[in-house]
Amino acid sequence: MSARDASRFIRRDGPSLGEAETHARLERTWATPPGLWGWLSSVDHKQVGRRYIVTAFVFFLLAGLLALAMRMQLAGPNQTLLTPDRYNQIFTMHGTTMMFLFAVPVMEAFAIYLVPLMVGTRAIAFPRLNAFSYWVYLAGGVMLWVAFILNVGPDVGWFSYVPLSGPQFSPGKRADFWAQMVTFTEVAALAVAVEIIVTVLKQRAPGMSLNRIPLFVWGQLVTSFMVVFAMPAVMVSSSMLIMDRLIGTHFFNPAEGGDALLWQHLFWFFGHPEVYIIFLPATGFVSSILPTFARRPIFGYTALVLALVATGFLGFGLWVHHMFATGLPHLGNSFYTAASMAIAIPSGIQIFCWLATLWDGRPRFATPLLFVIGFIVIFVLGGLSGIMLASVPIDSQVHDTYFVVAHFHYVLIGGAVFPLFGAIYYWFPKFTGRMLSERAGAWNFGLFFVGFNIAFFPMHILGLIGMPRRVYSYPAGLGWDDLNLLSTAGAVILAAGVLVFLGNVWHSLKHGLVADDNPWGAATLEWATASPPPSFNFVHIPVVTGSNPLWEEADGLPVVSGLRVDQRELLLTSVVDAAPEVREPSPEPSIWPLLSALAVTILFIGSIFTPWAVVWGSIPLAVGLIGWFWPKSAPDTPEPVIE
Amino acid sequence: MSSPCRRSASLAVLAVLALAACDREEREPRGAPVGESGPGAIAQGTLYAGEPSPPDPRRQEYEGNAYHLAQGKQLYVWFNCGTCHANGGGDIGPPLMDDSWIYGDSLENIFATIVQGRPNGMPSFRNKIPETQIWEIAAYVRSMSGQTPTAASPGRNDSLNAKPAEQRTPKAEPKQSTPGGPQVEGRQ
Amino acid sequence: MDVTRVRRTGAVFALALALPAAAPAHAQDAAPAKAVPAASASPPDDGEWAMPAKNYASTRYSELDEINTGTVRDLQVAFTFSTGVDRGQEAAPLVVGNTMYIVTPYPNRLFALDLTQPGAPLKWTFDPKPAASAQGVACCDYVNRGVAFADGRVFMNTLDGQTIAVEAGTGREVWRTKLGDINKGETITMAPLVVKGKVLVGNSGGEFGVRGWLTALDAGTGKIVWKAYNTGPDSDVLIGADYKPFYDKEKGKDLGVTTWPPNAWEIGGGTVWGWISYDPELDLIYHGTANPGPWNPEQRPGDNKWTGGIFARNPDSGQARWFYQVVPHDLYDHDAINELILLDLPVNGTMRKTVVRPERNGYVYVLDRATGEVLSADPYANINSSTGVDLKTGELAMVEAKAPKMGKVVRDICPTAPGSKDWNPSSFSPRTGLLYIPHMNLCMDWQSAEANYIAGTPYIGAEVRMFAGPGGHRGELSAWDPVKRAKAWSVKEDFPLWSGTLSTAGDLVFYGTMEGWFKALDARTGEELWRFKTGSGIIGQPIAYRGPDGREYVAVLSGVGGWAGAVVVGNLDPRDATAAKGFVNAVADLKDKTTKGGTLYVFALPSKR
Amino acid sequence: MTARLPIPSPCSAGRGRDPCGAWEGEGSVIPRNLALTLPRLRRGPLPLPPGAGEGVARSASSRQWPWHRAALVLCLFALTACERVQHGIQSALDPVGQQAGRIAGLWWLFLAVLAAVYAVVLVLLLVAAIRPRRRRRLPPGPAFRPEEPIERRLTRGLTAWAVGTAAIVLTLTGFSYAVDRDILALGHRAELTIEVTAKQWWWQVRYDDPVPNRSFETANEIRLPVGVPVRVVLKAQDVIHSFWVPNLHGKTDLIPGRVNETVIVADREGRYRGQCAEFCGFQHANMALDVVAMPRDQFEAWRESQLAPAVAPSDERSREGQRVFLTSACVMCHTVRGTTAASRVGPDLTHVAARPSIAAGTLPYSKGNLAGWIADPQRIKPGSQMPVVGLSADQLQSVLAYLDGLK
Repeated sequence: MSARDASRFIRRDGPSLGEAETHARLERTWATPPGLWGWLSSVDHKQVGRRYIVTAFVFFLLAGLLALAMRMQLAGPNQTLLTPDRYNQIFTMHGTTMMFLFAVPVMEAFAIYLVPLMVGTRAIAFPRLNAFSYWVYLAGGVMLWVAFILNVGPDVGWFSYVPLSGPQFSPGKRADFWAQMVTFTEVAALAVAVEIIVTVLKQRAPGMSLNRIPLFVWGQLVTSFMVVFAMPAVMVSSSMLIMDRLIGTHFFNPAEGGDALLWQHLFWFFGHPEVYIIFLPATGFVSSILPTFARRPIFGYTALVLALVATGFLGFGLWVHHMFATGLPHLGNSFYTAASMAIAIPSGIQIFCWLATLWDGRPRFATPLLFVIGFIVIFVLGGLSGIMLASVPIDSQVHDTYFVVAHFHYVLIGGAVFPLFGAIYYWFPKFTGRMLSERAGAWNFGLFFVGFNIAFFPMHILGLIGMPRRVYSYPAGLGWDDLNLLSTAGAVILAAGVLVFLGNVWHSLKHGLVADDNPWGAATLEWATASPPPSFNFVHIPVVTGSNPLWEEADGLPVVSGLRVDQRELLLTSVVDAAPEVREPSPEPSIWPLLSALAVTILFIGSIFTPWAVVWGSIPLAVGLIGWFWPKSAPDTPEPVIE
Repeated sequence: MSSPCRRSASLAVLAVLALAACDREEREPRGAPVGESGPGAIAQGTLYAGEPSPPDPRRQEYEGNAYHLAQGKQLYVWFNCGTCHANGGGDIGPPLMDDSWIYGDSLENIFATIVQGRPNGMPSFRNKIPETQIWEIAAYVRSMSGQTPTAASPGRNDSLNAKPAEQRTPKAEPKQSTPGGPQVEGRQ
Repeated sequence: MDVTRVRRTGAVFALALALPAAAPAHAQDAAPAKAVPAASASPPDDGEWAMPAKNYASTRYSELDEINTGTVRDLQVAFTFSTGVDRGQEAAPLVVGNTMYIVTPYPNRLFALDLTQPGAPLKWTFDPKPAASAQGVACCDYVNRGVAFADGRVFMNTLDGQTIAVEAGTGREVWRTKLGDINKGETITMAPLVVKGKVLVGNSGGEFGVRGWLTALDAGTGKIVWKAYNTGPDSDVLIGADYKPFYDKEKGKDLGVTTWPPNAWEIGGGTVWGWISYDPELDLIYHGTANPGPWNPEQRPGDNKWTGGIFARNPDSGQARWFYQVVPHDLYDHDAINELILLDLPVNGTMRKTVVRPERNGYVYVLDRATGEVLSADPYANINSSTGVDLKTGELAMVEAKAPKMGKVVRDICPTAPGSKDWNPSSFSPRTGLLYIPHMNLCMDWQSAEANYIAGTPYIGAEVRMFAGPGGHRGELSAWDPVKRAKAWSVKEDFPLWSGTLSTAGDLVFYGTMEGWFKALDARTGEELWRFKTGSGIIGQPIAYRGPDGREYVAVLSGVGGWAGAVVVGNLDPRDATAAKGFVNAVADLKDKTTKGGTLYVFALPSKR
Repeated sequence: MTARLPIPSPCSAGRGRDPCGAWEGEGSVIPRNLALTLPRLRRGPLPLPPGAGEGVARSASSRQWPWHRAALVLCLFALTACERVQHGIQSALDPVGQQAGRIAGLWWLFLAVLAAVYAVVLVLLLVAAIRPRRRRRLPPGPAFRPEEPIERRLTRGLTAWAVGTAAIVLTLTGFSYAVDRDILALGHRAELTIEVTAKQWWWQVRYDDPVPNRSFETANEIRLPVGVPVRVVLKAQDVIHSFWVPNLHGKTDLIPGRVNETVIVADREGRYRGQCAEFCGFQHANMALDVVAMPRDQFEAWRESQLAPAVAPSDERSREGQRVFLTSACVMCHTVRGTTAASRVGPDLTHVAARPSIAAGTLPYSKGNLAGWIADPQRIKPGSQMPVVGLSADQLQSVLAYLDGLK
């Protein structure tokens, strides 16, 4: 890459180094130490992001297996493959894992990996916090699944309504594990959200003003803000739940002045934005993939950004449409109907912009684009059934039936998993340096698309003809039998699609075509570095002059230089214009995030059994945090070495 | 991490956890009777000729099982145990959350008391409550004075909070008081 | 009766006699006339105490005045007697002739003490040997509220539902009649009343879903003469042509059926475990009916006739004359079984024959005892669950916010389930014209729950915890002027008052506290003049009598228990706020203040040697 | 289009001459091991009460909204499914009440509009994907810039699209409000009040009456006079449940500590099925109730019969059965009015034999099913609160005889 002189941005205060020397020195400074110790203490956002992605996919597969188990049970009426107890645990684990351990983390994982690359910085903000968040997330997920295997899996549904999940009706520790898992994952999610927000707002490459931020990054930014406002609600409610269960508080005890509906309000105040927390990053995938494969810049950048922001705000205004059946005042319900309907407008705008991009582009139908098209086909249907759900009268019929199951799978699988698969096909070369097989990709898409629709479309009808959700069994003769069998068949096809995907990944990791820096000819900054990217991301921080930098600066990106190479250093820029402001050191690898995460794990798991764990558990946690933040004396470098 | 010793150690820990969890979390609505239920099987006092027989290990299936304890708590209310013994503080019947036991504190003793009734007012529930449910009630009765594992003992109910829940009741070391007439501590 | 008793007639005594006779005559012109006991129901005092309420008017007033405001300071123990039973001693001792009769709680032993001998040695003991299992169906300690004496026989009830006649001279059993079935939860704890050769007995067990009744047994043979149920069809309730209630809401066919959900009256309570009075002039007995079952009111929509009210019946046939339902559709276990004091008093300038009743719900009711009309109802205690009684309709206005709810704790309801005042009877002194009401100052939290009827087990459906009312004192003795309809004075007590009161012509009021103090107050001012600490808490009924030596004695049983003292007698665990249906929470410290006991204390002035 | 008639189980057809007569008779012994008896148990379609079949069987098309036909075309996915959709005793698309009718109408409207929108999107997508392009062969790269006129056209398109979306959404919202208000207004005319209390896992139903002894309780069945709006007061005793009879109305939750209300009206006779629609634990799946709409006079007759206490047993076997019932575990949980059994843990059994189903809609009522249920409830409804009582075969026969007489 030919570097333009960008010294007008940065004051040079050390000797200039050659390209190779810079590279080597940066590598030495930023590389994660080798060995197990290094692996455990890594703070590289790409490593952490990769771990997040892999872990989330493991959970995805596990939860998918549970889904298959449920479909097998429901394939026919009066089946006894699963006992009600086991079935209740399974559907709870399925929902909980998909929502808390797969969907949100995987979206954040992509943000962790990609956002620093897309905004052109060397590391994510607060990298130790980032490592910590992963360990906490991992601990929470492992805890939940170990509990499940030990027959302590939660059995009260992923939204754990009280009083069913309360102390009286959920004896034992099952619901406690659920509640603490929520706390674990929300701690992780909040940490990531803070990192993303700071990375996006302060670490963008010079010149990447707000109107040049890639839409994926916009999506993640809005998402992160939503996380910051939504997640505390569920953390509070799950903590209230565990207090009710463990120390006998009365938050949800209607007899003593608590309220069972309080739980629902708190939960859905989180739960509905949660859907957008999953969906908005996915729109970011779509907005990244589409221009690349339509081979034209995205249409309606501003409209899309505004739609994202509008969705982010509106997303907080419609939680009550999950509670239309609870007997709340009609006037209030009407407001939430309006809000729920209104959110169709920004979504519609987004759809139009994507269609328009495709319309005016010169599409190349590679697998990522196939998934995006699948996304539009499915998500729009899910969105439209969502409009039905926004209507109080219609919702009163289809709420908590298989219609809703169909709806949210259309929205979540269609709206998030399809783009996610597209994103994997799209960024796999960047992550691994190898391409996924396009042929297998097509099969993957085909099976997935067909299987999905066969599995979930009949559920719309099932719901309308009276099948409630979360039933472990149903009687024959109500007209549900054939559709359920069809649905199960679809699920098997869907699973086959996932198997193809796994095979594709497995094979391509070793034998896939080797990818160059920018195999798709994309326009954003992550393609401006090697595949996979070096530990320091960029040899020189790029300078951005437009929304599609790699297209607009086809001859090579302008860069700035002047950051230290002997220590980890980042360039901070201003919030709006991304004008360089200051050089900021970035932390070294450290084992303390892991230790602190362990301490948190002990505290959280201990508090399932005794409230005293909060007291005694805070001691190791304090030790961990002290170690983490222990100030290091400035290293003896008489003269900083600058690129 | 690959040292076999460590692996087997962690496996052992896991196995112990698993056992404890399985015992605690199993939801077996049928239940299975613990030992013999006839009066002959149960000693009321603590004095034995020869060696006393050890307690039935299957007790744990009830006392350590959260579901059975919770069922016991529900049945305790449904079958009007609570109208005589209140929420453990006692009323017409003696308190159940304290440390004194007139007719024995073992699960089998309590079972026998429920089945047989006692002369000073405790009604007999023979044939009225299925055996497994009596075991559940008996186990719950023991949880009221903290005799069962805390992790399995019930939490508070969604009702008037009369006292700290069983899981927070400190264990009262059982003391045997003499069974007998109304004059003795006035217990039934 | 021993005629030798009537021989000493002092000047004061004569005055007391003159008063009731004089008062009605001047009713029209003397506006602020005093209340006087119904003359026919309160014959001149003979120095004996032949029924727990002293007389048919239930005044519990002794005309003896040897112990008076001047001399009471010297009062001292004359003798004691241990009953050997350490449960709650609620009974009133009886003194007839030279013998004192005392009955214990279960096992209901009856002792006759010879008062002629120094130290009153045991004359005989009668042990009825009631079924031990009956203890399990006695809601609130296995008490007994006393025996009745008539025609040389002592009539007693046993906990397991028997009425027994015992030869007074020998302690020999004459007859026994089994009236209640403990397997349905029926017990008998009340003191029988003998009227016109009939022993009136009612059952207990309103907390067990029994069907309440009052029955009349032939005093000679023990045969049932009539039996009136308090729920069910009119034929069972003995409602016939004579029935003429004052209020329209008490009129209608088979209200004992139609004001209940189907078949609920069969287990609807309405027992008669409290006091009965008798007016020989009108020839009517008056008795209350206890709470409907279960406590949870939502399980029994409707007025739940004939529970929670007052019946006037003909003693010969049992036929009802009138009924007034004090608490229709009772919300709070407010049994209407308290004492019924027959007084003649001026109401709006006219003398009326009334029955006065300090009710559980906190009002002193004054009813016309001929018609059942409510003449007044005024609060004597702290009340927030109702706002008053409409004298036109007789309706009690309830406060909706304090109505119990299923699955919801309704907080701070005053008065509590045992009421502002429970069974423990007041006394009336014609000298002061005041009613001495021992009562409580408690409030409660209540949560209704579904009650399951299982025969032989309690049928309640409520979780209750009680606590001290405003002011923090839990007991109070109020002197109530039924004419002025106001409190004359009152004395606060730390613990709830669960003993009866006795007033005497010495202008004294005697009562006991749950810590064990036996106290004498100045009847006019409430000033405490004397106190004595007995061995256990006092929940009994003090009496006064003239001994064979001619001196005045005051006797009371000491032995804590009853609902209020259950925490001590049952050794209940106060950590559970609902123990003893919530009473334990209000008296959690009682265990630190007293222990069980069962001793008769008899006091007298020092003999002038 | 022929409607599928539910097939009654062999054990339930004609209770008089019980085809499962093996339960009766001298020599028959009910095996403690239920291998023999359980195959007799049929779940699923419940037998219709006399005279109620017609309504269910009749095609619903006469009541459908006009756009229904158009919407049918959209059911490309499975025509058979679409057919079935219109007939069902638990179907939101086969409304028999005004509330459900309004909602179904609204749903068809939404379906029509939204299906059209979906079609437009799909067409646009298709065209966008495959339309011929002038510069198809141009390479991607830095020179590529969107052309201004196209960009302007698209922007205009976007504006139109947004306005269109808003208009559609606004219209639909308006219709939704209108229907909501409409349904609310229907509720003001209720003539009869029923109180439904949900418990794990059955429905306690109380018919209120100003005269207390004309109120009564039943379980897992609601009977209504046709055409009479009925106010249903909804309470829950343990956890949250949801009351849902799709043919009559949408669902309303039953929440501990709260009292909800809904109003239902059945416009034609028939038996409909309702089911708990909020997850409530082990047996959420088997918590159903029967709603039977009957002519007013039949309803009144039924009501009178329900008010009566239980029939006294007439023969020796039944008397023995009553004795067993009152002396065994049955009495701890159930009420049979007129006897000493008055516990409220389980359903009131005073008129159990007159109900269409047992175990909260799990099994159709028949003596055989009842036998299986009493013998081993945990096999039929694992985790339910009904324990295995362990009656001897003889006792079971007697209890069956007794209960079967409780019409």
